[in-house]
Amino acid sequence: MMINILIGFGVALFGFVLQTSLGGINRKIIGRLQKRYGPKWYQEFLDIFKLLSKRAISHGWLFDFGVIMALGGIIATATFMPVTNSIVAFPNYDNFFIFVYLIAVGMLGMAMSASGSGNPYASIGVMRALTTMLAYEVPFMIVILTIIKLTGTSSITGIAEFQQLAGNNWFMIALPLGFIVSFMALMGMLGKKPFETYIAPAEIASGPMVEYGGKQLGMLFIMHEITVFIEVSLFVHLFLGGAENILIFLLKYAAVYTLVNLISNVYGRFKIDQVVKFFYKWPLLLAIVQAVIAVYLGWVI
Amino acid sequence: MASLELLLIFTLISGVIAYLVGKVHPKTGSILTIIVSGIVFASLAYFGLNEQLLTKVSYLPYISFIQTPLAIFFGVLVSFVFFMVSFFNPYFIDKYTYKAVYSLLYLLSLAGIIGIFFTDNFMTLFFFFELVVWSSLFLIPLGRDEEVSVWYFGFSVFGSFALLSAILLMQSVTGTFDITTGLQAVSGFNRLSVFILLLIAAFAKLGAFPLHYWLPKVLTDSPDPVTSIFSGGLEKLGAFIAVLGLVKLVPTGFFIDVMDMYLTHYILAILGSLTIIGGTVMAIRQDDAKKLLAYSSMSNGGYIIVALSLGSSAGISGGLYHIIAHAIASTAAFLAIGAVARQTNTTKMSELGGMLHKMPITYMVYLIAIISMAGIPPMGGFISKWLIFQGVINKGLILVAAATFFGSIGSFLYVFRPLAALFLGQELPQFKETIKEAPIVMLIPMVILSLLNIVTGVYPTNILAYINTLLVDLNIVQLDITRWTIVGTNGTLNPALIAVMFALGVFIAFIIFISLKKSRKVELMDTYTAANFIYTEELLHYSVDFYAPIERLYEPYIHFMKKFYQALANKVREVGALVKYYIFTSKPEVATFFIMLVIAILLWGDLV
Amino acid sequence: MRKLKLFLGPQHPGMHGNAAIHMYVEGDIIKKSYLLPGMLHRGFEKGMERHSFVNNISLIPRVCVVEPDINELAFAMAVEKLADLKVPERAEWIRMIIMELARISIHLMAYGGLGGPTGNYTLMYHAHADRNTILGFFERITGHRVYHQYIVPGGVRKDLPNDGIEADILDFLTDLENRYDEYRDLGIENPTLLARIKDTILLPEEVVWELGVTGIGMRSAVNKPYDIRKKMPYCKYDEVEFNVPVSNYSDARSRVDLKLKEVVQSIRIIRQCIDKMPEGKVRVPIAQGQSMRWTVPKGHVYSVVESSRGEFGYYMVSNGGTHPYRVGVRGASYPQGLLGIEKYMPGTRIDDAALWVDTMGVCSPEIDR
Amino acid sequence: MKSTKFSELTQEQIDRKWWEIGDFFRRNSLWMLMYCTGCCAIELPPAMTSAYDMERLGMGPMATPRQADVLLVTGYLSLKTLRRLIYTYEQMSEPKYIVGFGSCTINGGIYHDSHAVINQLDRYIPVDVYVAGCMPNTESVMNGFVDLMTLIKNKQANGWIKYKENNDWYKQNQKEALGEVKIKDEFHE
Amino acid sequence: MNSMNNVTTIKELVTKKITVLKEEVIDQYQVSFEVKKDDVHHLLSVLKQAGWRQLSYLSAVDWIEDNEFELVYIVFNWEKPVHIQIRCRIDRNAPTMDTILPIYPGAKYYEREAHEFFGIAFPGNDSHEKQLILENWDDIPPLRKDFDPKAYSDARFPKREYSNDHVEMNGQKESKQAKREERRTHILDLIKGGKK
Repeated sequence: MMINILIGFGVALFGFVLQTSLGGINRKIIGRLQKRYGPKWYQEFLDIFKLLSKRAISHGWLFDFGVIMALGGIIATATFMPVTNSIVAFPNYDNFFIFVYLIAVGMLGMAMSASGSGNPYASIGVMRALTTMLAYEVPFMIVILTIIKLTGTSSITGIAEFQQLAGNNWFMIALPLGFIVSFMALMGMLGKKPFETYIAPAEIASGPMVEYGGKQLGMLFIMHEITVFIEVSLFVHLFLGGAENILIFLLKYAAVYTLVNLISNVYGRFKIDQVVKFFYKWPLLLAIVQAVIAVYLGWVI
Repeated sequence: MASLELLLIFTLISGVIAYLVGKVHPKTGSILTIIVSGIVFASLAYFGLNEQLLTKVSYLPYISFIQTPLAIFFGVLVSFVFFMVSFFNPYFIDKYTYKAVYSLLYLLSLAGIIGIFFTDNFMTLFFFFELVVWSSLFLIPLGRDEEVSVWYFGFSVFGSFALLSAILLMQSVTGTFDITTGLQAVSGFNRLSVFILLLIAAFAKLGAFPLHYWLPKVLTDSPDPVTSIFSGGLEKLGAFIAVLGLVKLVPTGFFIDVMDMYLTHYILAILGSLTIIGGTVMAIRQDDAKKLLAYSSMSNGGYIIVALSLGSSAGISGGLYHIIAHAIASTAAFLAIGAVARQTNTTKMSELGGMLHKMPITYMVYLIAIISMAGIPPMGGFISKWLIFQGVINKGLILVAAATFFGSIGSFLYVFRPLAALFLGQELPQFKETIKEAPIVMLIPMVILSLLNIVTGVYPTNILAYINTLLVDLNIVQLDITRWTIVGTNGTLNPALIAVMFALGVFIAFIIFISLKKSRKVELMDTYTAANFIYTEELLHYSVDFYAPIERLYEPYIHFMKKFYQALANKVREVGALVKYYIFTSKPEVATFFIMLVIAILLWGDLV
Repeated sequence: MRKLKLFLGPQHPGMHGNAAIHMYVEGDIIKKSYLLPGMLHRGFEKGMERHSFVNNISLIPRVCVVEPDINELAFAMAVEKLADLKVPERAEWIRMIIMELARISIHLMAYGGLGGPTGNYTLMYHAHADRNTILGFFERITGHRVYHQYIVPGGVRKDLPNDGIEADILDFLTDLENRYDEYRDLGIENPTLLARIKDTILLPEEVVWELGVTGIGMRSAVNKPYDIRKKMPYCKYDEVEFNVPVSNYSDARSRVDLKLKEVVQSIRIIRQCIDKMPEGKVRVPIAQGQSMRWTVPKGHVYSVVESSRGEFGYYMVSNGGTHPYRVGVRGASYPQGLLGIEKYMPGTRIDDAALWVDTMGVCSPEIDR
Repeated sequence: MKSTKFSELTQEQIDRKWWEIGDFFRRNSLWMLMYCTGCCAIELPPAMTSAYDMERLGMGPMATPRQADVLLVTGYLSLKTLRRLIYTYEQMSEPKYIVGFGSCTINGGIYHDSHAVINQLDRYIPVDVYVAGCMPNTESVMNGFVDLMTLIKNKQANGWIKYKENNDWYKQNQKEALGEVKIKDEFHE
Repeated sequence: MNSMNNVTTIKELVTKKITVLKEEVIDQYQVSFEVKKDDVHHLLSVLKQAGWRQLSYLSAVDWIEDNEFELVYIVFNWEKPVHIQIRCRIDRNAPTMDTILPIYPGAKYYEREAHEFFGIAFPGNDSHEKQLILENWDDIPPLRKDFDPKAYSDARFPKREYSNDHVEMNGQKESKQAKREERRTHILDLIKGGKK
């Protein structure tokens, strides 16, 4: 058990390092897209450690407690994440619902701490984040329902292995509509444009982050990197057939994340009610159609 | 007190004593309610869980008891809620006009509850059902508004009549009032009728769509402890009847192969889904914290209906577990709001703010309660929601699943709102000086409930094991559990492991936090305002129309149910005005009495 | 009902320029708002009274930071009218080139600035890259990137450099024209941006007249070519061919659209200017060697030019001395910036507040002065 | 024998080592506060965007003072701005640096005789680097940032320490120019 | 010439209804009328009805030697593009002028600014006395001619002190400070009208 826990924290650390370096590389790629040179690839590390080295301010015990809870919750979630078929801390316990709901603890911690700062922009940002969550989660969960119903398991490695056993017939191909929906949902989850409403610097001055600086912000950055790791690798395992070894995982992970970034960078951001409208229009419909086709009619390519 | 009969008589008599004492000294009377409900809970829990309750009846006529796991399950749970809430009674008794009556009614309801759950006869059940309706009916107007009790009365009578018709129909077909044999014997089209009638009664009591209209009104306007009772306790009567109708009654109707369930059950699941969506959507737009939680109770009632109508072991055990988890969490949440209301005399979120700084323990209680209500690990709500999702996904119910997912995320939205608007944010000047933490006696139940929230989330297998014995009683396949894990149809859950990992994660985060440079403490008003100066806390507290953008999307569509019921009420009022002119006075209590008298006379023939 | 007070600026990423908008908000709808100007107040009008006519040349570009050349031209035209100076023809054409280059640059900046409130930063980077090229041309012509001090009473400071600048400018303009569609795709044709800017922040025709909004705001609402360059042509605008783009429905999108269309017209004008520009002197000398003691006859005059935001005017009074007696600046965004925000911003959502300021063209330095 | 290596270092020395490591990160990741106080802000977009791309140096704009490291005072400061600037500066988390742009921050520049513009910024808040010019070229702006990085490396960018140590002096100067720094009137309730 | 016609029509229109103290045609796009204080509102409403719907500018000039303020209203018509300056003199000691808000709602902030910078009161405009651009101002309104911003600035905002260096000119030392003083007095001369 001790070994498993250590592996779990190893995964969390690995996720942090991977996502932070990839984030830096992506900033460079985006820089090129915007006719710039771009920062160093390890810039994200510098930023985070810089923040940790600063002397921050605090608005009371809840302000700090929320941040600790946020980071703790996310680290705990990451420990359940499988990297490949064999590198998984708690085999059989990597239940899909754990990721959806345990991530929420971290989010709740952050939301609580942000609102606890007493800044209205933070509260508005939290409101928008929750509303966005309400928007993308329902279509996404319906697609997941389809997958779980098809595979008969909600274990992430189980689903990945199912795809590999089916001759690498990924759900990306088997459930094309569901894949499109989930990709949009992934963009919503990662808070990428056009669903970036809750950061929106020009409207609410970076939303929940408005009062953070120094170590709290640094910890939230770490939390954010790990969250992105969880969400993107969830996507890799669910739709891209998981990974037999770590190289394939890295490749798929980088591809998905870079694609999300490239797409998001030529878009502006929606208003918050447009996000809700957007997700409850076509993606929800597509997800239901996909579910009906796959579950009731059994038409899976 | 191992004998149910003695327990019942004891509760009734002490109710009268509490009334008499309360006439002299109201506070003592209310303290008596704590003691009595404590004794009732202790007896039921101790003897019930060891299956040592005595069901022999020697003093009361026409009444017989039976000891089933289902009865013990509900009895222990509801009496526990009564016990917890009774701690609040001494602090709120001063706010009522009829102080002594309150204690009497409180204990009468408790007695009724015991009767309902432990009887084996449908007529007795109906009698106690009416006892609870009456006593709770008079509890409501102790708060503010008499109109809501009329609404409650209307829906309750509707439910009661449905229940009565179901009973009489069943009796006419099978010739017995016995619950178990009666429900199994009824067949054919009558079975469907009984099913529908029972479910109407259950829906009316549970406040499920489309019979939900009274619930938010009652829960908002009744006194704070009564609200907790309703949400955690009395509403569960509906769940009990739903179990009778959905699980005990043999299902009937068209069987849908692809979903592996009966059409009737599927329709119920859809109605439950509508309840979930309606409750969620309405809860999001409330300004009153109590009303918000009231709609959340409605939404959770929908979960219970969905879960019970699934019929699979995961579904039913999830539903039963949800009854526990929701009872604990919502009682805790209501008590926390009640504690705030006692200090500030309001539950409007737009008038409050920053209570965290003066009431940290109440805040933690509320936080834990809402984590459970939102179904986030490591709290009890997660286990039940996980089980329900297992059931729903296994059956492949897409629309129902969409509704449950929506409700699950939506609950995150609405429970966060009181947290942000009421406890967090700027500390308003009018509360800076006067507000203190709630008294220790009020904190006791809240803390106990919070601990239970955590226990149900970390170590649920004990309770699930009990639910398994219950499932045996109901002829359903048991849930596969081990000491630490729950094995669902498509996955394994280890709640303790999640909790441990969460604790470790928080520990690591804490180590990171304290090893870094210490932060500088600043005032709450020293905050980013785009470099402008501001001195009024109120202007910096975001609490009005919290979810304005999403509210705007559905605002035009929400009033159709309200319009329907208002139109109905107007029609009834027109007829009623005619009757009232001759017979009744303006008091709803009197009207109730008359109607009950009529019902009693009608029933007399059937009873003998 | 309790309200929430939110602020847009001065220190806010959504606010360009140093001014604060105080907003009282219910839910997310602004119920009451006003601009708190004055953070860029330098006492310009007082300062100009304290400098001689020639000294003022270095002061005036700084009135409006983003678009300094209109100040120079308006000031120079006012002085020329008072002193009855005749500007050499080549200087007029050079002035037009400068003005139109400046117009392209500010429109590009505003168009890229649309990327700020809506979050499309790629658009912003691309637009600024092109603006930077124009600033490079300015540096080659005038020696300064931003504050050129190039258009002086009596002409322009010096002739265009003899290093093929005209060809370079033409090359750049062709390049810009080729990328025009790309710009539109990235910006106002982008579906996500369209969702933000279409049918929001309306400016009906009555409001235009009530406030006195000019420029693109007016033209987008009244559907008539109300442009100073057409109506009362200065420089040689009556000798070049160009259209004034108009529309009859003024939402955020149509205003931005007009900006892009004006860029095309400006490109047209510059081409004609370079084509038609004669050789010759570029400046009439004023009070040779004694420019510090140069006096201007008594009088009062109001000179206007068409800026990117509308009618930009200088009211100048001279009492016959070396210093202007009184200089008043009519900022083009004065009406919509102050009264517009107070009266017509309420009802907007907080999401759109920054867009409101952006697309209405509120420029705080010319309000404060 | 084993522990000598550590026992030689006092707590103070260890702190200083940590501080040096922190300085490495701080100078490579300067987040600036976008507060366009005056006209020099117009040369910031070129510095930030494609032509010069500040992000190469690890610099980037930030939304709020809490998150930022460098306060850019871009140009002249009217009294109204100075109040807000001081308020903003005090909200930033330490260590914090100030770069003053243009001649106006140095000696009032072209507005030295204006009734609304202060003349000398470092009487009110400490300035680490000045970038002279009216307006300074983009190259000199970039150069100013590189200078700031060098100063941080050499531990000379300690304006914020000065501000803490000589707080009374600064406060007095602020009071002389502004009256009360924080104002409360009908616009600021 | 078409645009010159505009000017003549305006002149006819105005002189028919109002007694004009002084009229001036600056060029084909601009006319100036000086009228009495009481006639301003009448003239403005006439012009507005005639199509001059846009108030371009409103401000004041301080003629301190005459002890008078001159208010300037500039209105504009896009169809007949002529700027019309309407000027009137008011007493400097107790300057008031009724607001033109009912005619031109856009004048609200111009009047507020004129009050702030000149001290002219505009009864009828509710907010004219609120501060707009200045904050905590404690001196006479700054755009009046008798206000010296330099003195104000010197008293409030200390200059940076440079070392009192010297320049070598033709072998003799000359103080920069003295030169600066000399230059300043020279400039002050120029402000007062200059050497003609």
